[in-house]
Amino acid sequence: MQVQVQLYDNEINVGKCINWVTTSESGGIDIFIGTVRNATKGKTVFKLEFEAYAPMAIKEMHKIADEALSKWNLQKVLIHHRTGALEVGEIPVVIAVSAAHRDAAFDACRYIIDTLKQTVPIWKKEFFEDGEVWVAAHP
Amino acid sequence: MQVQVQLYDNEINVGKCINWVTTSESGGIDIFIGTVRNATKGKTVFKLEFEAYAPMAIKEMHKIADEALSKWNLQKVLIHHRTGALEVGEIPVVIAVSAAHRDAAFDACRYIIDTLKQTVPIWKKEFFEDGEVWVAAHP
Amino acid sequence: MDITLLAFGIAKDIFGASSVTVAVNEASPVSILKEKIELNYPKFKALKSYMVAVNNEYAADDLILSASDEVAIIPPVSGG
Amino acid sequence: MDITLLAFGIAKDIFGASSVTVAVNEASPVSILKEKIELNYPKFKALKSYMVAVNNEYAADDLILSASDEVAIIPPVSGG
Repeated sequence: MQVQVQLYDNEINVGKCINWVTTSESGGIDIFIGTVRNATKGKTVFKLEFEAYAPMAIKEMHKIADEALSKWNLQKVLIHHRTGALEVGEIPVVIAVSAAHRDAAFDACRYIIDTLKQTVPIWKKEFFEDGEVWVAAHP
Repeated sequence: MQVQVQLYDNEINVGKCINWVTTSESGGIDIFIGTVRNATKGKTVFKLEFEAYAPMAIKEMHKIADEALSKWNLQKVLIHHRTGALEVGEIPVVIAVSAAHRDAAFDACRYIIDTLKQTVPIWKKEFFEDGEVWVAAHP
Repeated sequence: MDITLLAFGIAKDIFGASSVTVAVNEASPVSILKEKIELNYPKFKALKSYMVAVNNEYAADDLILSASDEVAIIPPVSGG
Repeated sequence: MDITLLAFGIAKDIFGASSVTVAVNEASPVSILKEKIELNYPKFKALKSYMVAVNNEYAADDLILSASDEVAIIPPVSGG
Protein backbone atom coordinates (compact mmCIF):
# COMPACT_ATOMS: atom_id res chain seq x y z
CA MET A 1 0.00 0.00 0.00
CA GLN A 2 1.40 3.35 -1.05
CA VAL A 3 -1.34 5.47 0.52
CA GLN A 4 -2.75 5.73 4.03
CA VAL A 5 -5.70 8.07 4.62
CA GLN A 6 -7.34 8.27 8.02
CA LEU A 7 -9.92 10.45 9.75
CA TYR A 8 -10.46 9.94 13.46
CA ASP A 9 -11.23 11.73 16.70
CA ASN A 10 -8.26 10.84 18.91
CA GLU A 11 -4.67 12.05 18.98
CA ILE A 12 -2.54 11.65 15.85
CA ASN A 13 0.64 9.69 16.60
CA VAL A 14 3.22 11.53 14.50
CA GLY A 15 5.93 8.94 15.15
CA LYS A 16 3.76 6.17 13.74
CA CYS A 17 3.00 8.34 10.71
CA ILE A 18 6.71 8.84 10.05
CA ASN A 19 7.46 5.13 10.50
CA TRP A 20 4.71 4.22 8.08
CA VAL A 21 6.11 6.34 5.24
CA THR A 22 9.75 5.35 5.79
CA THR A 23 11.05 2.80 3.29
CA SER A 24 14.57 1.68 2.47
CA GLU A 25 14.18 3.30 -0.97
CA SER A 26 13.43 6.70 0.62
CA GLY A 27 16.06 9.39 0.63
CA GLY A 28 13.84 12.11 2.04
CA ILE A 29 10.62 12.49 3.95
CA ASP A 30 8.70 15.72 4.21
CA ILE A 31 6.11 16.07 6.93
CA PHE A 32 3.62 18.83 7.47
CA ILE A 33 2.05 19.06 10.91
CA GLY A 34 -0.82 21.46 11.42
CA THR A 35 -1.10 22.75 14.97
CA VAL A 36 -3.82 24.73 16.71
CA ARG A 37 -2.68 28.33 17.13
CA ASN A 38 -3.61 30.40 20.15
CA ALA A 39 -4.81 33.31 18.02
CA THR A 40 -6.36 34.18 14.67
CA LYS A 41 -6.36 37.72 13.30
CA GLY A 42 -5.26 38.95 16.71
CA LYS A 43 -8.09 37.28 18.64
CA THR A 44 -7.33 34.65 21.27
CA VAL A 45 -8.49 31.16 20.33
CA PHE A 46 -8.85 28.64 23.13
CA LYS A 47 -10.35 25.70 21.28
CA LEU A 48 -11.13 24.43 17.79
CA GLU A 49 -13.71 21.95 16.67
CA PHE A 50 -13.46 19.99 13.43
CA GLU A 51 -16.48 18.45 11.78
CA ALA A 52 -16.19 16.23 8.70
CA TYR A 53 -18.49 14.74 6.13
CA ALA A 54 -16.56 11.56 6.71
CA PRO A 55 -17.16 9.30 3.68
CA MET A 56 -16.67 12.16 1.23
CA ALA A 57 -13.70 13.58 3.14
CA ILE A 58 -11.94 10.22 2.94
CA LYS A 59 -12.75 9.92 -0.76
CA GLU A 60 -11.40 13.43 -1.45
CA MET A 61 -8.23 12.78 0.57
CA HIS A 62 -7.64 9.60 -1.43
CA LYS A 63 -8.09 11.58 -4.65
CA ILE A 64 -5.44 14.09 -3.54
CA ALA A 65 -3.02 11.33 -2.54
CA ASP A 66 -3.52 9.58 -5.89
CA GLU A 67 -3.00 12.85 -7.77
CA ALA A 68 0.24 13.41 -5.86
CA LEU A 69 1.43 9.89 -6.74
CA SER A 70 0.70 10.51 -10.40
CA LYS A 71 2.44 13.92 -10.44
CA TRP A 72 5.62 13.01 -8.52
CA ASN A 73 7.84 10.00 -8.06
CA LEU A 74 6.93 9.10 -4.47
CA GLN A 75 7.32 6.11 -2.19
CA LYS A 76 4.45 6.62 0.23
CA VAL A 77 1.81 9.20 1.04
CA LEU A 78 0.02 9.53 4.38
CA ILE A 79 -2.83 11.90 5.29
CA HIS A 80 -4.29 11.81 8.80
CA HIS A 81 -6.93 14.30 9.91
CA ARG A 82 -8.64 14.65 13.26
CA THR A 83 -12.21 15.51 14.03
CA GLY A 84 -13.76 16.77 17.27
CA ALA A 85 -12.47 19.29 19.78
CA LEU A 86 -8.79 20.29 19.90
CA GLU A 87 -6.92 22.52 22.34
CA VAL A 88 -4.13 24.96 21.46
CA GLY A 89 -0.98 23.03 20.47
CA GLU A 90 -2.85 19.89 19.39
CA ILE A 91 -2.51 18.48 15.88
CA PRO A 92 -5.46 18.49 13.50
CA VAL A 93 -3.57 17.23 10.46
CA VAL A 94 -0.41 15.36 9.47
CA ILE A 95 0.77 14.93 5.88
CA ALA A 96 3.84 12.72 5.34
CA VAL A 97 5.46 11.93 2.02
CA SER A 98 8.52 9.81 1.30
CA ALA A 99 10.49 9.85 -1.94
CA ALA A 100 13.85 8.84 -3.29
CA HIS A 101 14.62 12.54 -3.85
CA ARG A 102 13.63 15.36 -1.57
CA ASP A 103 12.27 17.79 -4.18
CA ALA A 104 9.41 15.41 -4.93
CA ALA A 105 8.64 14.96 -1.23
CA PHE A 106 8.54 18.73 -0.62
CA ASP A 107 6.44 19.51 -3.70
CA ALA A 108 3.97 16.72 -3.04
CA CYS A 109 3.57 17.48 0.68
CA ARG A 110 2.80 21.12 -0.02
CA TYR A 111 0.44 20.25 -2.86
CA ILE A 112 -1.46 17.87 -0.60
CA ILE A 113 -2.03 20.29 2.28
CA ASP A 114 -2.88 23.16 -0.09
CA THR A 115 -5.42 21.03 -1.97
CA LEU A 116 -6.82 19.46 1.20
CA LYS A 117 -7.65 22.94 2.50
CA GLN A 118 -9.55 23.69 -0.71
CA THR A 119 -11.49 20.52 -1.43
CA VAL A 120 -11.86 18.17 1.55
CA PRO A 121 -15.23 18.57 3.31
CA ILE A 122 -14.00 19.31 6.81
CA TRP A 123 -15.03 22.40 8.75
CA LYS A 124 -13.29 24.21 11.56
CA LYS A 125 -15.04 26.20 14.26
CA GLU A 126 -12.97 28.62 16.31
CA PHE A 127 -13.92 29.29 19.91
CA PHE A 128 -13.14 32.74 21.34
CA GLU A 129 -13.90 34.11 24.75
CA ASP A 130 -16.87 36.01 23.33
CA GLY A 131 -18.23 33.52 20.84
CA GLU A 132 -17.54 31.01 18.13
CA VAL A 133 -17.37 31.06 14.36
CA TRP A 134 -17.21 28.62 11.44
CA VAL A 135 -14.03 29.54 9.60
CA ALA A 136 -14.23 30.71 5.95
CA ALA A 137 -18.04 30.67 5.88
CA HIS A 138 -18.52 34.39 5.31
CA PRO A 139 -16.85 36.77 2.85
CA MET B 1 15.84 30.47 22.03
CA GLN B 2 14.54 30.37 18.48
CA VAL B 3 17.28 28.14 17.07
CA GLN B 4 18.60 24.72 18.02
CA VAL B 5 21.57 23.33 16.08
CA GLN B 6 23.12 20.02 17.04
CA LEU B 7 25.69 17.63 15.64
CA TYR B 8 26.12 14.26 17.34
CA ASP B 9 26.81 10.61 16.71
CA ASN B 10 23.81 8.88 18.20
CA GLU B 11 20.24 8.47 16.99
CA ILE B 12 18.18 11.60 16.26
CA ASN B 13 14.95 11.60 18.27
CA VAL B 14 12.47 13.02 15.77
CA GLY B 15 9.68 13.29 18.34
CA LYS B 16 11.82 15.50 20.56
CA CYS B 17 12.73 17.64 17.55
CA ILE B 18 9.06 18.18 16.76
CA ASN B 19 8.21 18.98 20.38
CA TRP B 20 11.01 21.51 20.52
CA VAL B 21 9.73 23.55 17.55
CA THR B 22 6.07 23.40 18.56
CA THR B 23 4.79 26.62 20.14
CA SER B 24 1.28 27.84 20.85
CA GLU B 25 1.80 30.55 18.19
CA SER B 26 2.57 27.93 15.52
CA GLY B 27 -0.03 27.09 12.91
CA GLY B 28 2.20 24.84 10.86
CA ILE B 29 5.39 22.83 11.21
CA ASP B 30 7.37 21.49 8.28
CA ILE B 31 9.88 18.75 8.93
CA PHE B 32 12.41 17.31 6.56
CA ILE B 33 13.89 13.94 7.51
CA GLY B 34 16.79 12.63 5.48
CA THR B 35 17.01 8.84 5.44
CA VAL B 36 19.73 6.50 4.22
CA ARG B 37 18.63 4.96 0.92
CA ASN B 38 19.53 1.40 -0.02
CA ALA B 39 20.85 2.45 -3.43
CA THR B 40 22.52 5.31 -5.28
CA LYS B 41 22.61 5.45 -9.08
CA GLY B 42 21.47 1.83 -9.18
CA LYS B 43 24.21 0.50 -6.87
CA THR B 44 23.33 -1.10 -3.56
CA VAL B 45 24.44 0.91 -0.54
CA PHE B 46 24.69 -0.93 2.76
CA LYS B 47 26.16 1.76 4.98
CA LEU B 48 26.99 5.45 5.08
CA GLU B 49 29.55 7.28 7.11
CA PHE B 50 29.35 10.97 7.92
CA GLU B 51 32.36 13.00 8.93
CA ALA B 52 32.10 16.62 10.04
CA TYR B 53 34.44 19.51 10.68
CA ALA B 54 32.42 20.02 13.82
CA PRO B 55 33.04 23.62 14.97
CA MET B 56 32.70 25.01 11.46
CA ALA B 57 29.72 22.79 10.64
CA ILE B 58 27.88 24.10 13.70
CA LYS B 59 28.76 27.67 12.79
CA GLU B 60 27.53 27.21 9.21
CA MET B 61 24.30 25.57 10.39
CA HIS B 62 23.68 28.51 12.72
CA LYS B 63 24.26 30.89 9.80
CA ILE B 64 21.65 29.08 7.73
CA ALA B 65 19.15 29.08 10.60
CA ASP B 66 19.70 32.81 11.16
CA GLU B 67 19.31 33.53 7.44
CA ALA B 68 16.03 31.60 7.43
CA LEU B 69 14.80 33.59 10.44
CA SER B 70 15.64 36.84 8.68
CA LYS B 71 13.98 35.80 5.40
CA TRP B 72 10.73 34.35 6.79
CA ASN B 73 8.43 34.94 9.72
CA LEU B 74 9.23 31.83 11.77
CA GLN B 75 8.72 30.66 15.32
CA LYS B 76 11.52 28.13 15.72
CA VAL B 77 14.20 26.48 13.62
CA LEU B 78 15.90 23.19 14.45
CA ILE B 79 18.77 21.51 12.60
CA HIS B 80 20.12 18.17 13.87
CA HIS B 81 22.79 16.28 11.95
CA ARG B 82 24.42 12.97 12.76
CA THR B 83 27.98 11.88 12.30
CA GLY B 84 29.46 8.39 12.20
CA ALA B 85 28.17 5.21 10.60
CA LEU B 86 24.50 4.85 9.59
CA GLU B 87 22.63 1.85 8.23
CA VAL B 88 19.92 1.94 5.56
CA GLY B 89 16.74 3.55 6.97
CA GLU B 90 18.58 5.55 9.62
CA ILE B 91 18.30 9.34 9.81
CA PRO B 92 21.33 11.55 9.12
CA VAL B 93 19.48 14.86 9.27
CA VAL B 94 16.31 16.46 10.61
CA ILE B 95 15.21 20.01 9.83
CA ALA B 96 12.12 21.30 11.64
CA VAL B 97 10.57 24.74 11.25
CA SER B 98 7.50 26.17 12.93
CA ALA B 99 5.62 29.26 11.79
CA ALA B 100 2.28 30.93 12.21
CA HIS B 101 1.61 30.28 8.51
CA ARG B 102 2.58 27.17 6.61
CA ASP B 103 4.07 28.82 3.51
CA ALA B 104 6.89 30.25 5.59
CA ALA B 105 7.56 26.88 7.23
CA PHE B 106 7.72 25.06 3.87
CA ASP B 107 9.91 27.68 2.20
CA ALA B 108 12.32 27.91 5.12
CA CYS B 109 12.64 24.16 5.63
CA ARG B 110 13.48 23.60 1.99
CA TYR B 111 15.90 26.52 1.94
CA ILE B 112 17.69 25.13 4.99
CA ILE B 113 18.22 21.62 3.65
CA ASP B 114 19.20 22.90 0.19
CA THR B 115 21.74 25.31 1.68
CA LEU B 116 23.04 22.82 4.23
CA LYS B 117 23.89 20.44 1.40
CA GLN B 118 25.90 23.20 -0.30
CA THR B 119 27.77 24.88 2.52
CA VAL B 120 28.02 22.83 5.72
CA PRO B 121 31.36 20.98 6.04
CA ILE B 122 30.04 17.45 6.42
CA TRP B 123 31.10 14.59 4.17
CA LYS B 124 29.31 11.38 3.31
CA LYS B 125 31.04 8.16 2.36
CA GLU B 126 28.97 5.47 0.67
CA PHE B 127 29.85 1.83 1.24
CA PHE B 128 29.10 -0.62 -1.57
CA GLU B 129 29.79 -4.33 -1.74
CA ASP B 130 32.84 -3.65 -3.89
CA GLY B 131 34.23 -0.50 -2.33
CA GLU B 132 33.55 2.91 -0.83
CA VAL B 133 33.48 6.45 -2.14
CA TRP B 134 33.35 9.99 -0.77
CA VAL B 135 30.24 11.48 -2.34
CA ALA B 136 30.56 14.56 -4.60
CA ALA B 137 34.38 14.60 -4.44
CA HIS B 138 34.97 13.90 -8.13
CA PRO B 139 33.39 15.51 -11.21
CA MET C 1 -39.79 13.99 -4.81
CA ASP C 2 -38.25 14.59 -1.39
CA ILE C 3 -34.51 15.17 -1.16
CA THR C 4 -32.88 14.75 2.24
CA LEU C 5 -30.03 17.22 2.63
CA LEU C 6 -27.14 16.43 4.96
CA ALA C 7 -25.75 19.59 6.52
CA PHE C 8 -22.32 20.39 7.98
CA GLY C 9 -20.62 23.38 9.52
CA ILE C 10 -22.54 26.61 9.16
CA ALA C 11 -25.16 24.90 6.96
CA LYS C 12 -26.19 22.88 10.00
CA ASP C 13 -26.58 26.10 11.98
CA ILE C 14 -28.70 27.68 9.23
CA PHE C 15 -30.96 24.65 8.95
CA GLY C 16 -31.00 24.25 12.73
CA ALA C 17 -30.58 20.51 12.08
CA SER C 18 -28.02 18.10 10.66
CA SER C 19 -30.47 17.16 7.91
CA VAL C 20 -33.59 18.65 6.34
CA THR C 21 -35.93 17.51 3.60
CA VAL C 22 -36.71 19.65 0.56
CA ALA C 23 -39.32 18.83 -2.07
CA VAL C 24 -38.44 19.28 -5.76
CA ASN C 25 -39.98 17.94 -8.98
CA GLU C 26 -38.83 14.58 -10.29
CA ALA C 27 -35.58 14.78 -12.27
CA SER C 28 -34.72 18.28 -11.07
CA PRO C 29 -31.16 19.44 -11.55
CA VAL C 30 -28.94 20.65 -8.71
CA SER C 31 -29.57 24.28 -9.75
CA ILE C 32 -33.29 23.94 -8.95
CA LEU C 33 -32.48 22.39 -5.58
CA LYS C 34 -30.22 25.34 -4.78
CA GLU C 35 -32.98 27.82 -5.71
CA LYS C 36 -35.33 25.98 -3.39
CA ILE C 37 -32.79 25.96 -0.57
CA GLU C 38 -32.12 29.69 -0.93
CA LEU C 39 -35.86 30.39 -1.01
CA ASN C 40 -36.53 28.36 2.16
CA TYR C 41 -33.31 29.43 3.94
CA PRO C 42 -32.33 32.91 2.68
CA LYS C 43 -29.23 32.93 4.91
CA PHE C 44 -27.48 30.71 2.34
CA LYS C 45 -27.19 33.76 0.08
CA ALA C 46 -24.98 35.39 2.74
CA LEU C 47 -22.43 32.55 2.57
CA LYS C 48 -19.26 33.17 0.60
CA SER C 49 -20.26 30.16 -1.48
CA TYR C 50 -21.54 26.66 -1.03
CA MET C 51 -21.48 23.46 -3.05
CA VAL C 52 -23.78 20.51 -3.34
CA ALA C 53 -22.36 17.01 -3.16
CA VAL C 54 -24.26 14.09 -4.64
CA ASN C 55 -23.20 10.59 -3.64
CA ASN C 56 -19.96 11.91 -2.12
CA GLU C 57 -18.90 13.88 -5.21
CA TYR C 58 -19.07 17.61 -5.87
CA ALA C 59 -22.01 18.08 -8.25
CA ALA C 60 -22.36 20.47 -11.19
CA ASP C 61 -25.50 22.60 -11.39
CA ASP C 62 -26.92 20.55 -14.27
CA LEU C 63 -26.64 17.16 -12.56
CA ILE C 64 -30.08 15.52 -12.42
CA LEU C 65 -31.12 14.38 -8.95
CA SER C 66 -32.98 11.23 -8.06
CA ALA C 67 -34.72 10.40 -4.79
CA SER C 68 -32.15 7.75 -3.85
CA ASP C 69 -29.17 10.14 -4.03
CA GLU C 70 -27.22 11.06 -0.92
CA VAL C 71 -27.17 14.85 -1.11
CA ALA C 72 -25.11 17.13 1.13
CA ILE C 73 -24.66 20.87 1.44
CA ILE C 74 -20.96 21.77 1.50
CA PRO C 75 -20.30 25.26 2.86
CA PRO C 76 -16.75 26.66 2.36
CA VAL C 77 -14.37 24.04 3.77
CA SER C 78 -11.77 24.88 6.40
CA GLY C 79 -9.96 21.68 7.29
CA GLY C 80 -6.23 21.27 7.72
CA MET D 1 55.95 29.78 8.56
CA ASP D 2 54.33 26.37 9.06
CA ILE D 3 50.60 26.03 8.45
CA THR D 4 48.90 22.98 9.89
CA LEU D 5 46.10 21.84 7.60
CA LEU D 6 43.15 19.95 8.99
CA ALA D 7 41.79 17.47 6.47
CA PHE D 8 38.37 15.87 6.06
CA GLY D 9 36.69 13.46 3.67
CA ILE D 10 38.69 12.74 0.58
CA ALA D 11 41.33 15.32 1.57
CA LYS D 12 42.22 13.09 4.50
CA ASP D 13 42.64 10.15 2.10
CA ILE D 14 44.88 12.21 -0.20
CA PHE D 15 47.07 13.43 2.67
CA GLY D 16 47.00 10.00 4.26
CA ALA D 17 46.50 11.81 7.57
CA SER D 18 43.92 13.99 9.31
CA SER D 19 46.41 16.85 9.39
CA VAL D 20 49.61 17.82 7.57
CA THR D 21 51.99 20.74 7.85
CA VAL D 22 52.88 22.91 4.86
CA ALA D 23 55.53 25.63 4.87
CA VAL D 24 54.77 28.98 3.22
CA ASN D 25 56.35 32.44 3.48
CA GLU D 26 55.13 34.77 6.22
CA ALA D 27 51.95 36.63 5.27
CA SER D 28 51.18 34.38 2.32
CA PRO D 29 47.64 34.53 0.93
CA VAL D 30 45.39 31.48 0.64
CA SER D 31 46.14 31.26 -3.10
CA ILE D 32 49.83 30.56 -2.39
CA LEU D 33 48.88 27.90 0.14
CA LYS D 34 46.68 26.23 -2.48
CA GLU D 35 49.54 26.24 -5.01
CA LYS D 36 51.78 24.61 -2.45
CA ILE D 37 49.16 21.99 -1.61
CA GLU D 38 48.61 21.12 -5.27
CA LEU D 39 52.37 20.91 -5.82
CA ASN D 40 52.90 18.58 -2.88
CA TYR D 41 49.68 16.60 -3.41
CA PRO D 42 48.79 16.69 -7.14
CA LYS D 43 45.64 14.61 -6.56
CA PHE D 44 43.90 17.77 -5.34
CA LYS D 45 43.73 18.91 -8.95
CA ALA D 46 41.50 15.90 -9.71
CA LEU D 47 38.89 17.02 -7.17
CA LYS D 48 35.76 18.73 -8.49
CA SER D 49 36.75 21.67 -6.30
CA TYR D 50 37.95 22.36 -2.81
CA MET D 51 37.86 25.31 -0.45
CA VAL D 52 40.10 26.53 2.31
CA ALA D 53 38.58 27.51 5.65
CA VAL D 54 40.43 29.82 8.00
CA ASN D 55 39.27 30.03 11.60
CA ASN D 56 36.03 28.20 10.73
CA GLU D 57 35.09 30.51 7.84
CA TYR D 58 35.38 29.92 4.11
CA ALA D 59 38.37 31.99 2.97
CA ALA D 60 38.85 33.98 -0.23
CA ASP D 61 42.07 33.43 -2.21
CA ASP D 62 43.50 36.80 -1.16
CA LEU D 63 43.09 36.28 2.60
CA ILE D 64 46.47 36.63 4.33
CA LEU D 65 47.40 33.71 6.54
CA SER D 66 49.14 33.84 9.89
CA ALA D 67 50.80 31.01 11.80
CA SER D 68 48.14 31.03 14.52
CA ASP D 69 45.23 30.48 12.09
CA GLU D 70 43.22 27.25 12.16
CA VAL D 71 43.28 26.20 8.51
CA ALA D 72 41.23 23.39 7.01
CA ILE D 73 40.85 21.88 3.56
CA ILE D 74 37.18 21.58 2.61
CA PRO D 75 36.56 19.17 -0.29
CA PRO D 76 33.08 19.24 -1.87
CA VAL D 77 30.61 18.78 0.98
CA SER D 78 27.96 16.06 0.95
CA GLY D 79 26.03 16.28 4.20
CA GLY D 80 22.27 16.09 4.63
